[in-house]
Amino acid sequence: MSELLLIAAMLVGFNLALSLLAMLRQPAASDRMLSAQLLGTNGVGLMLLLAFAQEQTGLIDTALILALLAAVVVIAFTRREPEPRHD
Amino acid sequence: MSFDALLILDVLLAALLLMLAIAALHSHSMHQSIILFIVFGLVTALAWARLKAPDVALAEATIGSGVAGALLLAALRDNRSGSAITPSPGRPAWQVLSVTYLVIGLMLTAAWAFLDAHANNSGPRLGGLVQAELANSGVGNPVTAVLLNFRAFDTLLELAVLLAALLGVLLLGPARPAPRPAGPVVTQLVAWLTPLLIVSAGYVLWVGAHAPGGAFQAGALLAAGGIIMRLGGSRYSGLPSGFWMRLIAVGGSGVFLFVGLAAMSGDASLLQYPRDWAGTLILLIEIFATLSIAASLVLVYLGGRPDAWAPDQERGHA
Amino acid sequence: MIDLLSAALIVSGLFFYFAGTIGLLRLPDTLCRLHAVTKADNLGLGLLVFGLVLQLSEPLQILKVLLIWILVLAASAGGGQLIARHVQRDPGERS
Amino acid sequence: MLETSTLYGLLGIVLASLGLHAVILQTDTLRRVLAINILGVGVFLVFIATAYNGPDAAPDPVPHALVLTGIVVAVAATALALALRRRLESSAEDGDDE
Repeated sequence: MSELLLIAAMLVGFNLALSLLAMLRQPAASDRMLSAQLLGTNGVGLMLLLAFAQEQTGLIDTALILALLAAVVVIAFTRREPEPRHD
Repeated sequence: MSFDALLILDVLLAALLLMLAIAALHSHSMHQSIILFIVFGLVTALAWARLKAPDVALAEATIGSGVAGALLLAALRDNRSGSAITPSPGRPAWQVLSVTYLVIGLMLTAAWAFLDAHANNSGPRLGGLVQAELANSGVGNPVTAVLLNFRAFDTLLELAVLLAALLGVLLLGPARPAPRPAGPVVTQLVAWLTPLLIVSAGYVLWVGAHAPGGAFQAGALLAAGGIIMRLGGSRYSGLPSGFWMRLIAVGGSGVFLFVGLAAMSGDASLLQYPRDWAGTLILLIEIFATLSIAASLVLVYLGGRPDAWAPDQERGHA
Repeated sequence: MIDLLSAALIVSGLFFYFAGTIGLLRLPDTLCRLHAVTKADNLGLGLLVFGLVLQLSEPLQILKVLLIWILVLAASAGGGQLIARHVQRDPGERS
Repeated sequence: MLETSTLYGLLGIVLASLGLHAVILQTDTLRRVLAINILGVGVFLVFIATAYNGPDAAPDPVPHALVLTGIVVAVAATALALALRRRLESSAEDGDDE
Protein backbone atom coordinates (compact mmCIF):
# COMPACT_ATOMS: atom_id res chain seq x y z
CA MET A 1 0.00 0.00 0.00
CA SER A 2 2.72 2.48 0.95
CA GLU A 3 4.43 1.78 -2.40
CA LEU A 4 1.27 2.90 -4.15
CA LEU A 5 1.06 6.03 -1.99
CA LEU A 6 4.64 6.98 -2.81
CA ILE A 7 4.15 6.49 -6.52
CA ALA A 8 0.87 8.41 -6.31
CA ALA A 9 2.71 11.26 -4.55
CA MET A 10 5.32 11.29 -7.30
CA LEU A 11 2.65 11.39 -10.01
CA VAL A 12 0.84 14.29 -8.32
CA GLY A 13 4.25 15.99 -8.26
CA PHE A 14 4.47 15.53 -12.01
CA ASN A 15 1.01 16.91 -12.40
CA LEU A 16 2.00 19.92 -10.29
CA ALA A 17 4.92 20.59 -12.63
CA LEU A 18 2.65 20.28 -15.68
CA SER A 19 0.15 22.73 -14.17
CA LEU A 20 2.96 25.19 -13.57
CA LEU A 21 4.04 24.95 -17.20
CA ALA A 22 0.43 25.59 -18.20
CA MET A 23 0.40 28.60 -15.89
CA LEU A 24 3.57 30.11 -17.29
CA ARG A 25 2.12 29.84 -20.80
CA GLN A 26 -1.00 31.86 -19.93
CA PRO A 27 -0.70 35.59 -20.39
CA ALA A 28 -4.15 36.54 -19.01
CA ALA A 29 -4.69 37.33 -15.33
CA SER A 30 -7.77 35.15 -14.91
CA ASP A 31 -5.99 32.13 -16.39
CA ARG A 32 -3.19 32.65 -13.92
CA MET A 33 -5.65 32.63 -11.03
CA LEU A 34 -7.26 29.51 -12.45
CA SER A 35 -3.91 27.74 -12.72
CA ALA A 36 -3.07 28.83 -9.19
CA GLN A 37 -6.32 27.24 -8.03
CA LEU A 38 -5.39 24.02 -9.83
CA LEU A 39 -1.95 24.09 -8.22
CA GLY A 40 -3.69 24.55 -4.87
CA THR A 41 -5.89 21.46 -5.33
CA ASN A 42 -2.84 19.47 -6.41
CA GLY A 43 -0.85 20.75 -3.45
CA VAL A 44 -3.57 19.73 -0.99
CA GLY A 45 -3.70 16.26 -2.57
CA LEU A 46 0.07 15.88 -2.44
CA MET A 47 0.20 17.02 1.19
CA LEU A 48 -2.44 14.42 2.08
CA LEU A 49 -0.57 11.67 0.23
CA LEU A 50 2.64 12.62 2.07
CA ALA A 51 0.76 12.53 5.38
CA PHE A 52 -0.18 8.91 4.71
CA ALA A 53 3.02 7.83 2.93
CA GLN A 54 5.32 9.23 5.67
CA GLU A 55 2.84 8.34 8.42
CA GLN A 56 2.87 11.87 9.82
CA THR A 57 -0.68 12.63 10.87
CA GLY A 58 0.29 16.24 11.57
CA LEU A 59 0.43 16.79 7.83
CA ILE A 60 -3.33 16.12 7.61
CA ASP A 61 -3.79 19.35 9.60
CA THR A 62 -1.44 21.11 7.22
CA ALA A 63 -3.48 19.88 4.24
CA LEU A 64 -6.63 21.14 5.97
CA ILE A 65 -5.08 24.57 6.50
CA LEU A 66 -3.89 24.66 2.88
CA ALA A 67 -7.46 23.95 1.76
CA LEU A 68 -8.74 26.82 3.94
CA LEU A 69 -6.09 29.18 2.60
CA ALA A 70 -6.94 28.22 -0.99
CA ALA A 71 -10.31 29.84 -0.37
CA VAL A 72 -8.69 32.90 1.26
CA VAL A 73 -6.30 33.33 -1.64
CA VAL A 74 -9.12 33.13 -4.20
CA ILE A 75 -10.78 36.10 -2.49
CA ALA A 76 -7.48 38.01 -2.31
CA PHE A 77 -6.83 37.40 -6.02
CA THR A 78 -10.15 38.58 -7.32
CA ARG A 79 -10.71 41.60 -5.05
CA ARG A 80 -8.03 43.99 -6.11
CA GLU A 81 -9.70 46.90 -7.83
CA PRO A 82 -8.67 50.26 -6.36
CA GLU A 83 -11.11 52.14 -4.21
CA PRO A 84 -12.51 55.14 -6.07
CA ARG A 85 -13.92 57.20 -3.21
CA HIS A 86 -12.01 58.31 -0.14
CA ASP A 87 -13.53 58.12 3.28
CA MET B 1 11.65 1.20 -5.52
CA SER B 2 9.81 3.13 -2.86
CA PHE B 3 12.88 5.21 -2.12
CA ASP B 4 13.25 6.10 -5.77
CA ALA B 5 9.71 7.45 -6.05
CA LEU B 6 10.36 9.85 -3.18
CA LEU B 7 13.68 10.92 -4.62
CA ILE B 8 12.01 11.69 -7.95
CA LEU B 9 9.41 13.70 -6.04
CA ASP B 10 12.21 15.61 -4.30
CA VAL B 11 13.89 16.40 -7.60
CA LEU B 12 10.55 17.51 -9.04
CA LEU B 13 9.83 19.78 -6.08
CA ALA B 14 13.34 21.24 -6.28
CA ALA B 15 12.96 21.92 -10.01
CA LEU B 16 9.54 23.48 -9.40
CA LEU B 17 10.93 25.77 -6.70
CA LEU B 18 13.77 26.89 -8.96
CA MET B 19 11.43 27.56 -11.87
CA LEU B 20 8.97 29.41 -9.66
CA ALA B 21 11.69 31.56 -8.09
CA ILE B 22 13.22 32.53 -11.42
CA ALA B 23 9.82 33.22 -12.96
CA ALA B 24 8.66 35.23 -9.93
CA LEU B 25 11.83 37.33 -9.92
CA HIS B 26 11.95 38.02 -13.63
CA SER B 27 8.38 37.88 -14.97
CA HIS B 28 7.20 40.96 -16.86
CA SER B 29 4.00 41.47 -14.92
CA MET B 30 4.16 42.14 -11.19
CA HIS B 31 0.74 40.53 -10.74
CA GLN B 32 2.10 37.32 -12.27
CA SER B 33 5.15 37.56 -10.01
CA ILE B 34 3.05 37.74 -6.88
CA ILE B 35 0.83 34.82 -7.89
CA LEU B 36 3.99 32.83 -8.63
CA PHE B 37 5.35 33.80 -5.21
CA ILE B 38 2.20 32.50 -3.51
CA VAL B 39 2.50 29.23 -5.44
CA PHE B 40 6.19 29.18 -4.46
CA GLY B 41 5.06 29.30 -0.83
CA LEU B 42 2.73 26.35 -1.44
CA VAL B 43 5.50 24.24 -2.98
CA THR B 44 7.88 25.28 -0.18
CA ALA B 45 5.32 23.96 2.31
CA LEU B 46 5.44 20.64 0.44
CA ALA B 47 9.24 20.66 0.67
CA TRP B 48 9.00 21.23 4.45
CA ALA B 49 6.60 18.29 4.60
CA ARG B 50 9.17 16.13 2.77
CA LEU B 51 11.89 17.21 5.21
CA LYS B 52 9.68 16.16 8.14
CA ALA B 53 9.17 19.70 9.37
CA PRO B 54 5.35 19.86 9.71
CA ASP B 55 5.46 22.85 12.08
CA VAL B 56 7.40 24.83 9.50
CA ALA B 57 5.08 23.61 6.72
CA LEU B 58 2.11 24.94 8.65
CA ALA B 59 3.83 28.28 9.27
CA GLU B 60 4.94 28.58 5.65
CA ALA B 61 1.41 27.91 4.36
CA THR B 62 -0.22 30.42 6.73
CA ILE B 63 2.41 33.15 7.09
CA GLY B 64 4.99 32.81 4.32
CA SER B 65 2.50 32.16 1.56
CA GLY B 66 -0.86 33.36 2.90
CA VAL B 67 -0.23 36.57 4.84
CA ALA B 68 2.86 37.64 2.87
CA GLY B 69 0.98 37.01 -0.41
CA ALA B 70 -1.97 39.11 0.77
CA LEU B 71 0.44 41.90 1.83
CA LEU B 72 2.10 41.92 -1.59
CA LEU B 73 -1.23 41.88 -3.46
CA ALA B 74 -2.40 44.83 -1.37
CA ALA B 75 0.87 46.65 -2.12
CA LEU B 76 0.36 46.05 -5.83
CA ARG B 77 -2.85 48.06 -5.53
CA ASP B 78 -0.80 51.04 -4.30
CA ASN B 79 0.86 51.14 -7.69
CA ARG B 80 -2.35 51.80 -9.59
CA SER B 81 -3.81 54.47 -7.36
CA GLY B 82 -0.49 56.09 -6.52
CA SER B 83 2.04 57.71 -8.74
CA ALA B 84 3.00 55.85 -11.85
CA ILE B 85 6.25 54.06 -11.29
CA THR B 86 8.74 55.41 -13.70
CA PRO B 87 10.08 52.53 -15.75
CA SER B 88 13.67 52.92 -14.70
CA PRO B 89 16.38 52.11 -17.19
CA GLY B 90 18.23 48.86 -16.64
CA ARG B 91 21.48 48.77 -14.72
CA PRO B 92 24.69 49.30 -16.62
CA ALA B 93 26.32 46.12 -17.91
CA TRP B 94 29.35 46.33 -15.63
CA GLN B 95 27.13 46.36 -12.56
CA VAL B 96 25.08 43.40 -13.77
CA LEU B 97 28.20 41.42 -14.62
CA SER B 98 30.14 42.13 -11.45
CA VAL B 99 27.16 41.43 -9.17
CA THR B 100 26.42 38.22 -11.08
CA TYR B 101 29.99 36.97 -10.73
CA LEU B 102 30.12 37.97 -7.09
CA VAL B 103 26.87 36.15 -6.31
CA ILE B 104 27.99 33.05 -8.22
CA GLY B 105 31.24 33.08 -6.26
CA LEU B 106 29.34 33.39 -2.98
CA MET B 107 27.00 30.60 -4.05
CA LEU B 108 29.87 28.22 -4.85
CA THR B 109 31.60 29.02 -1.58
CA ALA B 110 28.41 28.41 0.37
CA ALA B 111 27.79 25.15 -1.52
CA TRP B 112 31.34 24.00 -0.76
CA ALA B 113 30.95 24.90 2.90
CA PHE B 114 27.60 23.12 3.08
CA LEU B 115 28.87 19.93 1.44
CA ASP B 116 31.96 19.95 3.63
CA ALA B 117 29.93 20.38 6.81
CA HIS B 118 27.55 17.72 5.60
CA ALA B 119 30.33 15.23 4.90
CA ASN B 120 31.92 15.69 8.35
CA ASN B 121 28.63 15.52 10.17
CA SER B 122 30.15 15.38 13.63
CA GLY B 123 29.50 18.75 15.22
CA PRO B 124 27.51 19.04 18.43
CA ARG B 125 23.77 18.70 18.02
CA LEU B 126 21.16 20.19 20.32
CA GLY B 127 18.44 17.82 19.13
CA GLY B 128 19.39 15.06 21.58
CA LEU B 129 19.34 17.51 24.47
CA VAL B 130 15.85 18.68 23.50
CA GLN B 131 14.53 15.12 23.37
CA ALA B 132 16.10 14.36 26.75
CA GLU B 133 14.59 17.43 28.42
CA LEU B 134 11.23 17.29 26.64
CA ALA B 135 9.48 15.64 29.59
CA ASN B 136 10.34 18.67 31.77
CA SER B 137 9.09 21.26 29.31
CA GLY B 138 5.35 20.99 29.97
CA VAL B 139 4.53 20.26 26.30
CA GLY B 140 4.97 17.25 24.03
CA ASN B 141 5.84 18.94 20.74
CA PRO B 142 9.63 19.49 20.68
CA VAL B 143 9.38 22.59 18.46
CA THR B 144 6.91 24.24 20.84
CA ALA B 145 9.18 23.24 23.75
CA VAL B 146 12.15 25.00 22.12
CA LEU B 147 10.11 28.08 21.20
CA LEU B 148 8.30 28.63 24.47
CA ASN B 149 10.47 27.03 27.08
CA PHE B 150 14.11 26.27 26.23
CA ARG B 151 14.62 29.32 24.04
CA ALA B 152 11.68 31.39 25.27
CA PHE B 153 13.86 34.51 25.37
CA ASP B 154 14.26 34.40 21.56
CA THR B 155 10.52 34.09 21.11
CA LEU B 156 9.88 37.01 23.45
CA LEU B 157 12.24 39.14 21.38
CA GLU B 158 10.56 37.89 18.20
CA LEU B 159 7.24 39.21 19.48
CA ALA B 160 9.04 42.46 20.22
CA VAL B 161 10.30 42.57 16.61
CA LEU B 162 6.75 42.09 15.37
CA LEU B 163 5.57 44.87 17.70
CA ALA B 164 8.36 47.15 16.47
CA ALA B 165 7.40 46.49 12.84
CA LEU B 166 3.78 47.22 13.73
CA LEU B 167 4.72 50.53 15.36
CA GLY B 168 6.79 51.40 12.30
CA VAL B 169 3.89 50.75 9.96
CA LEU B 170 1.50 52.73 12.17
CA LEU B 171 3.88 55.71 12.28
CA LEU B 172 4.18 55.87 8.52
CA GLY B 173 0.68 57.16 7.93
CA PRO B 174 -3.01 56.33 7.73
CA ALA B 175 -4.38 52.97 6.58
CA ARG B 176 -5.35 52.31 2.99
CA PRO B 177 -8.98 53.16 2.25
CA ALA B 178 -11.29 50.17 2.69
CA PRO B 179 -12.35 48.33 -0.46
CA ARG B 180 -15.93 48.95 -1.49
CA PRO B 181 -18.58 46.44 -0.34
CA ALA B 182 -18.25 43.12 -2.10
CA GLY B 183 -20.72 41.24 -4.27
CA PRO B 184 -22.83 38.33 -3.01
CA VAL B 185 -20.30 35.58 -3.83
CA VAL B 186 -17.48 37.15 -1.85
CA THR B 187 -19.83 38.09 0.99
CA GLN B 188 -21.02 34.49 1.27
CA LEU B 189 -17.50 33.07 1.07
CA VAL B 190 -16.32 35.46 3.79
CA ALA B 191 -19.37 34.68 5.92
CA TRP B 192 -18.66 30.96 6.14
CA LEU B 193 -14.89 31.10 5.87
CA THR B 194 -14.29 33.51 8.79
CA PRO B 195 -15.85 31.27 11.48
CA LEU B 196 -13.97 28.27 10.06
CA LEU B 197 -10.70 30.21 10.24
CA ILE B 198 -11.39 31.19 13.85
CA VAL B 199 -12.22 27.60 14.84
CA SER B 200 -9.15 26.21 13.09
CA ALA B 201 -6.97 28.87 14.74
CA GLY B 202 -8.24 27.62 18.11
CA TYR B 203 -7.57 24.04 17.06
CA VAL B 204 -4.03 24.77 15.82
CA LEU B 205 -3.22 26.65 19.04
CA TRP B 206 -4.48 23.79 21.21
CA VAL B 207 -2.91 21.01 19.18
CA GLY B 208 0.45 22.83 19.21
CA ALA B 209 1.18 21.51 22.71
CA HIS B 210 1.68 17.94 21.47
CA ALA B 211 1.58 18.03 17.66
CA PRO B 212 2.51 20.47 14.85
CA GLY B 213 0.92 23.85 15.45
CA GLY B 214 1.23 26.73 17.89
CA ALA B 215 0.73 30.42 18.47
CA PHE B 216 2.29 31.74 15.26
CA GLN B 217 0.30 29.53 12.93
CA ALA B 218 -2.88 30.15 14.91
CA GLY B 219 -2.30 33.90 14.91
CA ALA B 220 -1.77 33.91 11.16
CA LEU B 221 -5.01 31.97 10.62
CA LEU B 222 -6.94 34.50 12.73
CA ALA B 223 -5.25 37.26 10.76
CA ALA B 224 -6.36 35.61 7.51
CA GLY B 225 -9.91 35.89 8.86
CA GLY B 226 -9.41 39.62 9.46
CA ILE B 227 -7.88 40.10 6.03
CA ILE B 228 -10.78 38.49 4.17
CA MET B 229 -13.27 40.47 6.26
CA ARG B 230 -11.44 43.58 5.08
CA LEU B 231 -11.55 42.33 1.48
CA GLY B 232 -15.25 41.67 1.91
CA GLY B 233 -15.71 45.37 2.64
CA SER B 234 -15.64 45.40 6.44
CA ARG B 235 -14.12 48.65 7.59
CA TYR B 236 -12.52 47.48 10.81
CA SER B 237 -11.70 43.89 9.81
CA GLY B 238 -13.16 42.58 13.03
CA LEU B 239 -10.68 44.57 15.13
CA PRO B 240 -11.90 46.24 18.31
CA SER B 241 -11.40 49.98 18.61
CA GLY B 242 -9.04 52.30 20.43
CA PHE B 243 -7.87 51.14 23.83
CA TRP B 244 -8.74 47.46 23.41
CA MET B 245 -6.95 47.18 20.09
CA ARG B 246 -3.78 48.64 21.57
CA LEU B 247 -4.07 46.35 24.57
CA ILE B 248 -4.35 43.27 22.32
CA ALA B 249 -1.43 44.37 20.17
CA VAL B 250 0.95 44.61 23.15
CA GLY B 251 -0.72 41.78 25.11
CA GLY B 252 1.46 39.03 23.66
CA SER B 253 4.83 40.47 24.61
CA GLY B 254 3.34 41.96 27.79
CA VAL B 255 2.01 38.70 29.23
CA PHE B 256 5.15 36.87 28.09
CA LEU B 257 7.39 39.36 29.87
CA PHE B 258 5.16 39.38 32.96
CA VAL B 259 5.25 35.58 33.24
CA GLY B 260 9.00 35.61 32.66
CA LEU B 261 9.56 38.20 35.39
CA ALA B 262 7.14 36.47 37.77
CA ALA B 263 9.20 33.29 37.37
CA MET B 264 12.14 35.24 38.85
CA SER B 265 10.35 35.73 42.17
CA GLY B 266 11.59 32.32 43.28
CA ASP B 267 15.18 31.26 42.81
CA ALA B 268 14.69 30.84 39.09
CA SER B 269 16.06 33.14 36.40
CA LEU B 270 14.10 35.05 33.77
CA LEU B 271 11.58 32.85 31.92
CA GLN B 272 12.51 29.76 33.90
CA TYR B 273 9.04 28.44 34.66
CA PRO B 274 8.31 26.22 37.67
CA ARG B 275 8.23 22.69 36.30
CA ASP B 276 4.69 21.76 37.34
CA TRP B 277 3.26 24.97 35.96
CA ALA B 278 5.12 25.01 32.67
CA GLY B 279 2.30 23.56 30.54
CA THR B 280 -0.29 26.02 31.89
CA LEU B 281 2.00 29.04 31.66
CA ILE B 282 2.97 28.16 28.08
CA LEU B 283 -0.70 27.90 27.11
CA LEU B 284 -1.42 31.25 28.79
CA ILE B 285 1.45 32.93 26.92
CA GLU B 286 0.41 31.32 23.66
CA ILE B 287 -3.21 32.49 23.90
CA PHE B 288 -2.15 36.12 24.31
CA ALA B 289 0.60 35.74 21.72
CA THR B 290 -1.93 34.38 19.20
CA LEU B 291 -4.25 37.36 19.68
CA SER B 292 -1.33 39.79 19.50
CA ILE B 293 0.11 38.22 16.36
CA ALA B 294 -3.30 38.18 14.68
CA ALA B 295 -4.01 41.84 15.54
CA SER B 296 -0.53 42.94 14.43
CA LEU B 297 -0.74 41.11 11.11
CA VAL B 298 -4.18 42.54 10.33
CA LEU B 299 -3.01 46.04 11.29
CA VAL B 300 0.06 45.85 9.06
CA TYR B 301 -2.17 44.52 6.28
CA LEU B 302 -4.26 47.68 6.58
CA GLY B 303 -1.01 49.46 5.75
CA GLY B 304 -1.04 52.15 8.44
CA ARG B 305 -3.02 53.72 11.26
CA PRO B 306 -6.74 52.81 10.96
CA ASP B 307 -9.32 55.34 12.19
CA ALA B 308 -10.19 52.88 14.93
CA TRP B 309 -6.68 53.21 16.37
CA ALA B 310 -7.55 56.60 17.79
CA PRO B 311 -9.00 56.74 21.31
CA ASP B 312 -12.73 56.09 21.32
CA GLN B 313 -13.78 59.65 22.09
CA GLU B 314 -11.80 61.05 19.17
CA ARG B 315 -13.39 58.78 16.64
CA GLY B 316 -16.67 60.67 16.69
CA HIS B 317 -15.01 63.88 15.50
CA ALA B 318 -12.79 62.38 12.83
CA MET C 1 -10.50 -6.04 0.00
CA ILE C 2 -10.58 -2.57 1.56
CA ASP C 3 -6.99 -2.03 0.46
CA LEU C 4 -7.91 -2.93 -3.10
CA LEU C 5 -10.88 -0.54 -3.13
CA SER C 6 -8.71 2.19 -1.60
CA ALA C 7 -6.03 1.68 -4.24
CA ALA C 8 -8.61 1.76 -7.04
CA LEU C 9 -10.05 5.03 -5.72
CA ILE C 10 -6.59 6.62 -5.45
CA VAL C 11 -5.64 5.57 -8.97
CA SER C 12 -8.87 6.94 -10.42
CA GLY C 13 -8.30 10.14 -8.44
CA LEU C 14 -4.91 10.52 -10.11
CA PHE C 15 -6.54 9.98 -13.50
CA PHE C 16 -8.88 12.92 -12.96
CA TYR C 17 -6.02 15.10 -11.70
CA PHE C 18 -4.21 14.53 -14.98
CA ALA C 19 -7.44 15.08 -16.93
CA GLY C 20 -7.80 18.49 -15.27
CA THR C 21 -4.26 19.52 -16.12
CA ILE C 22 -4.58 18.37 -19.70
CA GLY C 23 -7.77 20.41 -19.92
CA LEU C 24 -5.83 23.45 -18.69
CA LEU C 25 -3.14 22.85 -21.28
CA ARG C 26 -5.29 22.00 -24.29
CA LEU C 27 -8.69 23.73 -24.11
CA PRO C 28 -9.11 26.86 -26.24
CA ASP C 29 -10.54 29.58 -23.95
CA THR C 30 -10.63 30.59 -20.31
CA LEU C 31 -14.22 29.60 -19.60
CA CYS C 32 -13.72 26.10 -21.09
CA ARG C 33 -10.59 25.71 -19.02
CA LEU C 34 -12.42 26.92 -15.93
CA HIS C 35 -15.02 24.22 -16.52
CA ALA C 36 -12.40 21.47 -16.93
CA VAL C 37 -10.29 22.49 -13.98
CA THR C 38 -13.03 23.02 -11.41
CA LYS C 39 -14.84 19.77 -12.26
CA ALA C 40 -12.08 17.26 -13.00
CA ASP C 41 -9.74 18.36 -10.24
CA ASN C 42 -12.31 18.33 -7.48
CA LEU C 43 -13.47 14.90 -8.56
CA GLY C 44 -9.84 13.81 -8.52
CA LEU C 45 -9.29 15.12 -5.00
CA GLY C 46 -12.62 13.62 -3.90
CA LEU C 47 -11.67 10.13 -5.10
CA LEU C 48 -8.25 10.50 -3.51
CA VAL C 49 -9.82 11.58 -0.21
CA PHE C 50 -12.26 8.66 -0.16
CA GLY C 51 -9.45 6.25 -1.05
CA LEU C 52 -7.38 7.55 1.88
CA VAL C 53 -10.32 7.68 4.33
CA LEU C 54 -10.73 3.91 3.92
CA GLN C 55 -7.34 3.50 5.57
CA LEU C 56 -8.23 5.52 8.66
CA SER C 57 -9.92 4.31 11.81
CA GLU C 58 -10.01 7.39 14.08
CA PRO C 59 -13.27 9.34 13.65
CA LEU C 60 -11.57 12.74 14.14
CA GLN C 61 -9.05 12.04 11.38
CA ILE C 62 -11.80 10.83 9.03
CA LEU C 63 -13.77 13.97 9.73
CA LYS C 64 -10.75 16.19 9.01
CA VAL C 65 -9.91 14.48 5.74
CA LEU C 66 -13.51 14.74 4.54
CA LEU C 67 -13.60 18.38 5.62
CA ILE C 68 -10.61 19.04 3.37
CA TRP C 69 -12.58 17.91 0.34
CA ILE C 70 -15.66 19.94 1.29
CA LEU C 71 -13.50 23.04 1.80
CA VAL C 72 -11.79 22.67 -1.55
CA LEU C 73 -15.17 22.12 -3.23
CA ALA C 74 -16.59 25.28 -1.71
CA ALA C 75 -13.47 27.30 -2.46
CA SER C 76 -13.44 26.16 -6.04
CA ALA C 77 -17.18 26.81 -6.51
CA GLY C 78 -16.77 30.35 -5.19
CA GLY C 79 -13.48 30.82 -6.99
CA GLY C 80 -14.94 29.59 -10.28
CA GLN C 81 -17.71 32.20 -9.99
CA LEU C 82 -15.30 35.00 -9.18
CA ILE C 83 -12.85 34.12 -11.95
CA ALA C 84 -15.68 33.81 -14.49
CA ARG C 85 -16.89 37.26 -13.43
CA HIS C 86 -13.35 38.58 -13.77
CA VAL C 87 -13.28 37.27 -17.35
CA GLN C 88 -16.64 38.88 -18.13
CA ARG C 89 -15.71 42.22 -16.63
CA ASP C 90 -12.68 42.76 -18.81
CA PRO C 91 -12.65 40.31 -21.71
CA GLY C 92 -9.72 42.21 -23.19
CA GLU C 93 -7.48 41.29 -20.22
CA ARG C 94 -4.40 43.17 -19.40
CA SER C 95 -1.50 40.83 -19.04
CA MET D 1 23.75 8.69 -4.47
CA LEU D 2 21.96 11.97 -4.05
CA GLU D 3 20.53 12.45 -0.58
CA THR D 4 17.35 14.34 0.25
CA SER D 5 19.09 16.70 2.66
CA THR D 6 21.95 17.46 0.22
CA LEU D 7 19.47 18.16 -2.56
CA TYR D 8 17.39 20.59 -0.51
CA GLY D 9 20.45 22.20 1.07
CA LEU D 10 22.03 22.96 -2.29
CA LEU D 11 18.64 24.12 -3.61
CA GLY D 12 18.46 26.51 -0.65
CA ILE D 13 21.87 27.96 -1.52
CA VAL D 14 20.87 28.46 -5.16
CA LEU D 15 17.56 30.09 -4.17
CA ALA D 16 19.32 32.40 -1.71
CA SER D 17 21.77 33.41 -4.44
CA LEU D 18 18.96 34.07 -6.92
CA GLY D 19 17.25 36.19 -4.29
CA LEU D 20 20.41 38.12 -3.45
CA HIS D 21 21.12 38.74 -7.12
CA ALA D 22 17.63 40.15 -7.64
CA VAL D 23 17.70 42.25 -4.45
CA ILE D 24 20.80 44.03 -5.72
CA LEU D 25 19.99 44.33 -9.40
CA GLN D 26 16.21 44.77 -9.68
CA THR D 27 14.96 48.36 -9.74
CA ASP D 28 11.30 47.91 -8.81
CA THR D 29 10.93 48.13 -5.01
CA LEU D 30 8.07 45.63 -4.84
CA ARG D 31 10.11 43.05 -6.70
CA ARG D 32 13.03 43.64 -4.39
CA VAL D 33 10.83 42.92 -1.38
CA LEU D 34 9.76 39.72 -3.11
CA ALA D 35 13.42 38.87 -3.75
CA ILE D 36 14.26 39.27 -0.05
CA ASN D 37 11.51 36.80 0.76
CA ILE D 38 12.92 34.26 -1.71
CA LEU D 39 16.40 34.80 -0.25
CA GLY D 40 14.92 34.04 3.16
CA VAL D 41 13.28 30.82 2.00
CA GLY D 42 16.65 29.73 0.57
CA VAL D 43 18.35 30.26 3.93
CA PHE D 44 15.53 28.42 5.73
CA LEU D 45 15.94 25.48 3.36
CA VAL D 46 19.62 25.14 4.32
CA PHE D 47 18.65 25.13 8.01
CA ILE D 48 15.90 22.54 7.65
CA ALA D 49 18.07 20.38 5.38
CA THR D 50 20.74 20.18 8.09
CA ALA D 51 18.05 19.23 10.62
CA TYR D 52 16.90 16.29 8.50
CA ASN D 53 18.15 12.94 9.83
CA GLY D 54 16.86 10.58 7.17
CA PRO D 55 13.40 9.14 6.51
CA ASP D 56 13.23 7.01 9.67
CA ALA D 57 14.77 9.22 12.38
CA ALA D 58 13.20 12.26 14.04
CA PRO D 59 14.65 15.55 12.75
CA ASP D 60 16.42 18.07 15.01
CA PRO D 61 13.75 20.44 16.40
CA VAL D 62 16.09 23.37 17.13
CA PRO D 63 16.55 24.54 13.50
CA HIS D 64 12.79 24.08 13.03
CA ALA D 65 12.13 26.53 15.86
CA LEU D 66 14.72 28.94 14.43
CA VAL D 67 13.08 28.86 11.01
CA LEU D 68 9.63 29.39 12.52
CA THR D 69 10.98 32.51 14.20
CA GLY D 70 12.59 33.50 10.90
CA ILE D 71 9.33 33.21 8.96
CA VAL D 72 7.56 35.56 11.37
CA VAL D 73 10.41 38.06 11.34
CA ALA D 74 10.47 37.92 7.52
CA VAL D 75 6.79 38.77 7.29
CA ALA D 76 7.21 41.60 9.80
CA ALA D 77 10.09 43.02 7.75
CA THR D 78 8.07 42.62 4.55
CA ALA D 79 5.16 44.53 6.05
CA LEU D 80 7.43 47.37 7.20
CA ALA D 81 9.18 47.52 3.82
CA LEU D 82 5.85 47.69 1.99
CA ALA D 83 4.61 50.47 4.29
CA LEU D 84 7.83 52.43 3.65
CA ARG D 85 7.38 51.90 -0.07
CA ARG D 86 3.81 53.20 0.10
CA ARG D 87 4.95 56.27 2.00
CA LEU D 88 7.74 56.82 -0.52
CA GLU D 89 5.30 56.74 -3.40
CA SER D 90 2.77 59.04 -1.78
CA SER D 91 5.47 61.61 -0.97
CA ALA D 92 6.81 61.35 -4.53
CA GLU D 93 3.26 62.14 -5.67
CA ASP D 94 2.60 65.05 -3.31
CA GLY D 95 5.96 66.71 -3.69
CA ASP D 96 7.37 68.20 -0.51
CA ASP D 97 4.18 69.35 1.17
CA GLU D 98 4.35 66.69 3.88
